Amino acid sequence: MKPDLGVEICGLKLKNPVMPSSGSFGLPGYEEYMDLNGLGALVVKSITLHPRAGNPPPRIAETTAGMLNAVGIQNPGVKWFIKNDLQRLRRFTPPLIVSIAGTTVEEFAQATELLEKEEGIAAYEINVSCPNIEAGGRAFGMSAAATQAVVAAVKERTRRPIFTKLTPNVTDIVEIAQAAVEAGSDGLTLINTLLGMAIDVKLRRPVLANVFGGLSGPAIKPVALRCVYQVAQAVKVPIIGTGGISSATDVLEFLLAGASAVQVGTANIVDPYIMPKIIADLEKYLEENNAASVREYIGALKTH
Amino acid sequence: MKPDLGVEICGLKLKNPVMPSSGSFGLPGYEEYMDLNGLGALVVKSITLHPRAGNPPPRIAETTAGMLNAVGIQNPGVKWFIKNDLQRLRRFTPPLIVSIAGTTVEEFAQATELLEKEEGIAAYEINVSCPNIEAGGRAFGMSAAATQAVVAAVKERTRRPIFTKLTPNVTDIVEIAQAAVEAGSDGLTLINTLLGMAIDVKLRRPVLANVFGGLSGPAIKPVALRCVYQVAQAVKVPIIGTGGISSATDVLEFLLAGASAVQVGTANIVDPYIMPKIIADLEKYLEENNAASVREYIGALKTH
Amino acid sequence: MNVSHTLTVTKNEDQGAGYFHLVAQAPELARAARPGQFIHVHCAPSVDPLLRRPFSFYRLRPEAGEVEIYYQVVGKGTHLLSRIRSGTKLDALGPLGQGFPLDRKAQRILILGRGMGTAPLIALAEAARTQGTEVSAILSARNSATLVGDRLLASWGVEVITVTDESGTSAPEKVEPLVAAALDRPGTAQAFVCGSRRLARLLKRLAAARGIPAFVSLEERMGCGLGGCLVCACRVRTPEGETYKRVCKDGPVFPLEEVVLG
Amino acid sequence: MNVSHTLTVTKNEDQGAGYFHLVAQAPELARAARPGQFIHVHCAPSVDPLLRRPFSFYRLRPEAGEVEIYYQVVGKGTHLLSRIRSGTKLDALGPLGQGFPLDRKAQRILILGRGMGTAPLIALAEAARTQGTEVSAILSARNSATLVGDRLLASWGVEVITVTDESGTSAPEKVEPLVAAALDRPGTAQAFVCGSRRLARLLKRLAAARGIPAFVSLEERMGCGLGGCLVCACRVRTPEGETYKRVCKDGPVFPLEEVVLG
Ligand SMILES: Cc1cc2nc3c(=O)[nH]c(=O)nc-3n(C[C@H](O)[C@H](O)[C@H](O)COP(=O)(O)OP(=O)(O)OC[C@H]3O[C@@H](n4cnc5c(N)ncnc54)[C@H](O)[C@@H]3O)c2cc1C
Ligand SMILES: Cc1cc2nc3c(=O)[nH]c(=O)nc-3n(C[C@H](O)[C@H](O)[C@H](O)COP(=O)(O)OP(=O)(O)OC[C@H]3O[C@@H](n4cnc5c(N)ncnc54)[C@H](O)[C@@H]3O)c2cc1C
Ligand SMILES: Cc1cc2nc3c(=O)[nH]c(=O)nc-3n(C[C@H](O)[C@H](O)[C@H](O)COP(=O)(O)O)c2cc1C
Ligand SMILES: Cc1cc2nc3c(=O)[nH]c(=O)nc-3n(C[C@H](O)[C@H](O)[C@H](O)COP(=O)(O)O)c2cc1C
Ligand code: FES
Ligand code: FES
Repeated sequence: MKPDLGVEICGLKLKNPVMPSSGSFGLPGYEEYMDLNGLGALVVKSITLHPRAGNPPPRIAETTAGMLNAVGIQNPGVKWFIKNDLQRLRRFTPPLIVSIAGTTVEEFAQATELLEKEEGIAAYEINVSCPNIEAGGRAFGMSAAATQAVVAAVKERTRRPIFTKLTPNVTDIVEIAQAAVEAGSDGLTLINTLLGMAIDVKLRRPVLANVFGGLSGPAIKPVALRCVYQVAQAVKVPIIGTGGISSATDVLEFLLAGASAVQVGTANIVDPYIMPKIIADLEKYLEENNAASVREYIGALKTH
Repeated sequence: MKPDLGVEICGLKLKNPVMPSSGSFGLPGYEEYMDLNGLGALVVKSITLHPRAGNPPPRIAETTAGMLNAVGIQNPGVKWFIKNDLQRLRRFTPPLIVSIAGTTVEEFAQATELLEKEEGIAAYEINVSCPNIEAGGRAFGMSAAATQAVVAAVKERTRRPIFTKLTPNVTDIVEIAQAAVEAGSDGLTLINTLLGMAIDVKLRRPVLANVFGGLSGPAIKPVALRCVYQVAQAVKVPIIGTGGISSATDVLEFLLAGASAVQVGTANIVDPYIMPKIIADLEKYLEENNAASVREYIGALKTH
Repeated sequence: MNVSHTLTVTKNEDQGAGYFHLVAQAPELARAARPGQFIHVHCAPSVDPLLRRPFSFYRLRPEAGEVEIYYQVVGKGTHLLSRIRSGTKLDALGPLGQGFPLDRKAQRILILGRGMGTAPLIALAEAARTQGTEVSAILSARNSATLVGDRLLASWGVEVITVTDESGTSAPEKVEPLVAAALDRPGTAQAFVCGSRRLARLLKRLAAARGIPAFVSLEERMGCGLGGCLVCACRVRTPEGETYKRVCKDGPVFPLEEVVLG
Repeated sequence: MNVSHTLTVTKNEDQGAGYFHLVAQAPELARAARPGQFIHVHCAPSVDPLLRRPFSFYRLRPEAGEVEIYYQVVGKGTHLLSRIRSGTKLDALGPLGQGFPLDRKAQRILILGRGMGTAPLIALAEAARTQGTEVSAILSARNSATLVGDRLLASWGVEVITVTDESGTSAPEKVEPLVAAALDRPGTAQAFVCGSRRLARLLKRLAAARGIPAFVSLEERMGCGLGGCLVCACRVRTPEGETYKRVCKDGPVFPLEEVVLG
């Protein structure tokens, strides 16, 4: 018998636990290259209330087994998104998760209000890694209070499940996770990128026009796994794990650590066809290891 | 003319900016394999007041372009160190930097007192990444106040320069750096390892007996560079950069970001002969690029 | 459309001056591709380098089932690529991006390339010649060893003017009259530039003055190559003001008038 | 002493069951090395895998300038190693660690190996035979295909007893009388074990009861291999209590009585 790859998170039924991470996979767009209906869920690039042009190029720097990006949440704004992208994305069968970002609590709130009126959205992901311009530019996700404020503002305005996506650039990710859950976050996504930098020695300049960028890819997997495990020990809500995942065993590592589903980011950028491969490999692995369901792995890490 | 590789940090004259990082290079020990006098400085594995057995094995996990270690500061204690290791290490010409760790402020203080009586130590490095057992086990370096307390306690007991070695596992490394400098740290070393984890899917277990470990190696270089740059913008004291360095261009990247010298860690574990190679390559690079002195690179990053 | 292809390298030859010419079997790709489009190549099956590298088509030979690229060794990726032997399989995505909008009825076009930037213009010139369009070429380079495709163009009956830094002929003020003369040639319907912001600015001005549609192929650091990650931004002027477009998906070829050349 | 060597692989042969036999030219290393010591190999010139992999000497042939290892493909490093062709250069550190303290005057020794753990015992047996010492060997494995070195030993006149899981002969209670008998054989001066904690515990008990010095070669995940990073800890009993020693530098060979077998 084929193993069961299905998982359920906050009422979302996913036919497998693998979905793209926000910003790493063109949605809409990639339906041109492949069948999107095989994915566990669809997650769009973070949307803000107002359109954002993003940062000047270069926006990407390759690092050893990783990359830095400084896209700056370029996006057409929530109204354009609803009118154009959402129409196109509704056609697909996997649950649609809309990532919301903002630079003030009010922006998050208004974006949520607009999205809430629309059909075809299964859940929100709250990207708190944006600079909080009302509090000196530090990301919301770097403060428990700011995270709580954003989550509460979104929660008030929606009946859909919300996943707060945490940044690892903090002293205590458990504290932030607990704050998000207290404020009503139904689930958590972790992790967003690590703050990093690359330098071109010949030019004596940062590679990125923005100087700093977010580190992602295989390099950060150990940090992501640690964050997922720490948070899973401390909260009861479902976790979507992300950070450096590029294979079926990577997926199982995150499930063992306590994630109920995973997102693939940088690996999509390297190979847009990696998710279908991972899903197929996952099925094969479970079959070979006589696991009836992928759910057997969730939180099943033995530490004694 | 040969380029000048010499740098001076807090009065320590280094004939080149390259030294091993604490714990990654056998001192004493490696004199059996090579000439240690070609290095910029010698840094010993962190020493604690009392001997420490360290963690049970496995203590190492390989990760993509990096490794996790959970040695647990195994060391013979400061008295044994003074009686045995220090005798052997004094014979070498590069300045000797003794790394001190502890789990209470008092332990740091007492270890310093004992070391202070001994000849042949050029400076101390204060490793604040150990769990602070008086404050719930969180590392000293994760709190500005705890860092300040440790630094002040050491500073009171020594006339030698001290370098506080910061952990990157914090929300704001600049805040911790400033606290250390205010408390009298003459210089800073950054970064120590990132907290991470690895999982063995077959065994459904963490690879490390300690579950968590410190991530090091090329994978973390972008984070290290970012930390060095951020801190260099904010403090005036010299910085020793470390994290993923394995080539001469890596060294120059850290100098451009604001470091005055660098430490090589994981790269020594991969190749014990890498530091002499890096030093030779550094000289060659400077020569080819018509730089009279390596000091031209320190803090010379152009960001406009 | 599945844009993932396995290329079988049939030739990967050192051309001197750090330039290489790679030919590969990839019948479907060769059929689907158009001049100005590119492939996104995984230079080694490894995490270091992690990302793919973009290369324009230098020649397309659907009848032979082959595609060709011409590349310069500049860093880790191209270094690894240069060491690949015949018979090796290469993982590439393609054809990607928008190619050159060659006018079927153009009597003549002008191509203006510098250094390695000439590579995609060769594929364009070949397509133009095949449809009977005349081609004027002005090729610039540091020195004669780093000129790309000049002999190939000549063999197709293209009038090639070469200018080099070495010979002091490549300064903008010296190239300007050459470009102007080429544009002024009767029948010149389109102009294309690649490989130099300076030349692009020059062509933009001269072509605009004459009302000749002109296009540039841009380069920017890429991630996905498919329009999904938004890292390959280039600044463009739209009716609503300046914004960013994606070099990989909206380009790499853009109307020159649209592009903000920094 | 410079412990960095460039090995030139002269043979790297699949032995079935995922086992490989690698022979390499490395004259200095072959001269300096002793049975029980190991080399620390960079399986690929890359950051993935980043770390070296330790392998015991399987045979040392200083006269031929060659060293040999026998290894099993278990993960990324050994997989890459298995794909290396003759003529390839390998970067290795060695000889590292403390070898087997073979008594020059021993009349007979016992070697007790399981699976791949037999590899270093082969080098030991060869040295023993060369100095005229008799060798009794008890080799254990999952099945006969995964026995290591049994024929080689036999060719040196070693009495080899093989036990396998497959044939139901390898259970501790079945092996115990064999080990006891071998130890009781007149002249048996030392015993050595590798490849199984269970067998090590068994030998520890039986050898201690007879006052025969016994040694084990341990395995632990390694970093530097030179004693510098302290990651390869193994638990030992010292006069001052239990503590950790370094498998790479203080071992891999330890007196059995000293080791805490978990
Ligand atoms: C659409 C397009 C078409 C191209 N066509 C060709 C061609 O036909 N022939 C040719 O020789 N080169 C071409 N290039 C440039 C080529 O992609 C780079 O030279 C190559 O990526 C360098 O990789 P590297 O690893 O050797 O260099 P590194 O400097 O080590 O690369 C580091 C990173 O920077 C990126 N990068 C470096 N230089 C460039 C560049 N000029 N453009 C974009 N990314 C860069 C790399 O892709 C990589 O991500 C093209 C670029 C683009 C965008
Ligand atoms: C002193 C010593 C001598 C050895 N001699 C031999 C030999 O002669 N023949 C042989 O086949 N094997 C030997 N081994 C085991 C061999 O080192 C491992 O099988 C090998 O490192 C596995 O690498 P991998 O990349 O294939 O596996 P992976 O599982 O991918 O390796 C992941 C990490 O775990 C480490 N690791 C995995 N298994 C072991 C192990 N058993 N011991 C130590 N580290 C391990 C690897 O070195 C690496 O750091 C020896 C080990 C030691 C410590
Ligand atoms: C190019 C790029 C753009 C990204 N954009 C977003 C974004 O808009 N919103 C967000 O929450 N995360 C964004 N991320 C972060 C990823 O979703 C993901 O959390 C992170 O890259 C770690 O996963 P990975 O290592 O698999 O890439 C982006 C990452 C990359 C590489
Ligand atoms: C095996 C190992 C042991 C270490 N032990 C110490 C230590 O005792 N004290 C300390 O301050 N840092 C210790 N570190 C951290 C390193 O000194 C260094 O800060 C870190 O590894 C980052 O540098 P790298 O990427 O070059 O390894 C250790 C690192 C490793 C890999
Ligand atoms: S490279 Fe990803 S959008 Fe262009
Ligand atoms: S592996 Fe480094 S001390 Fe043994």
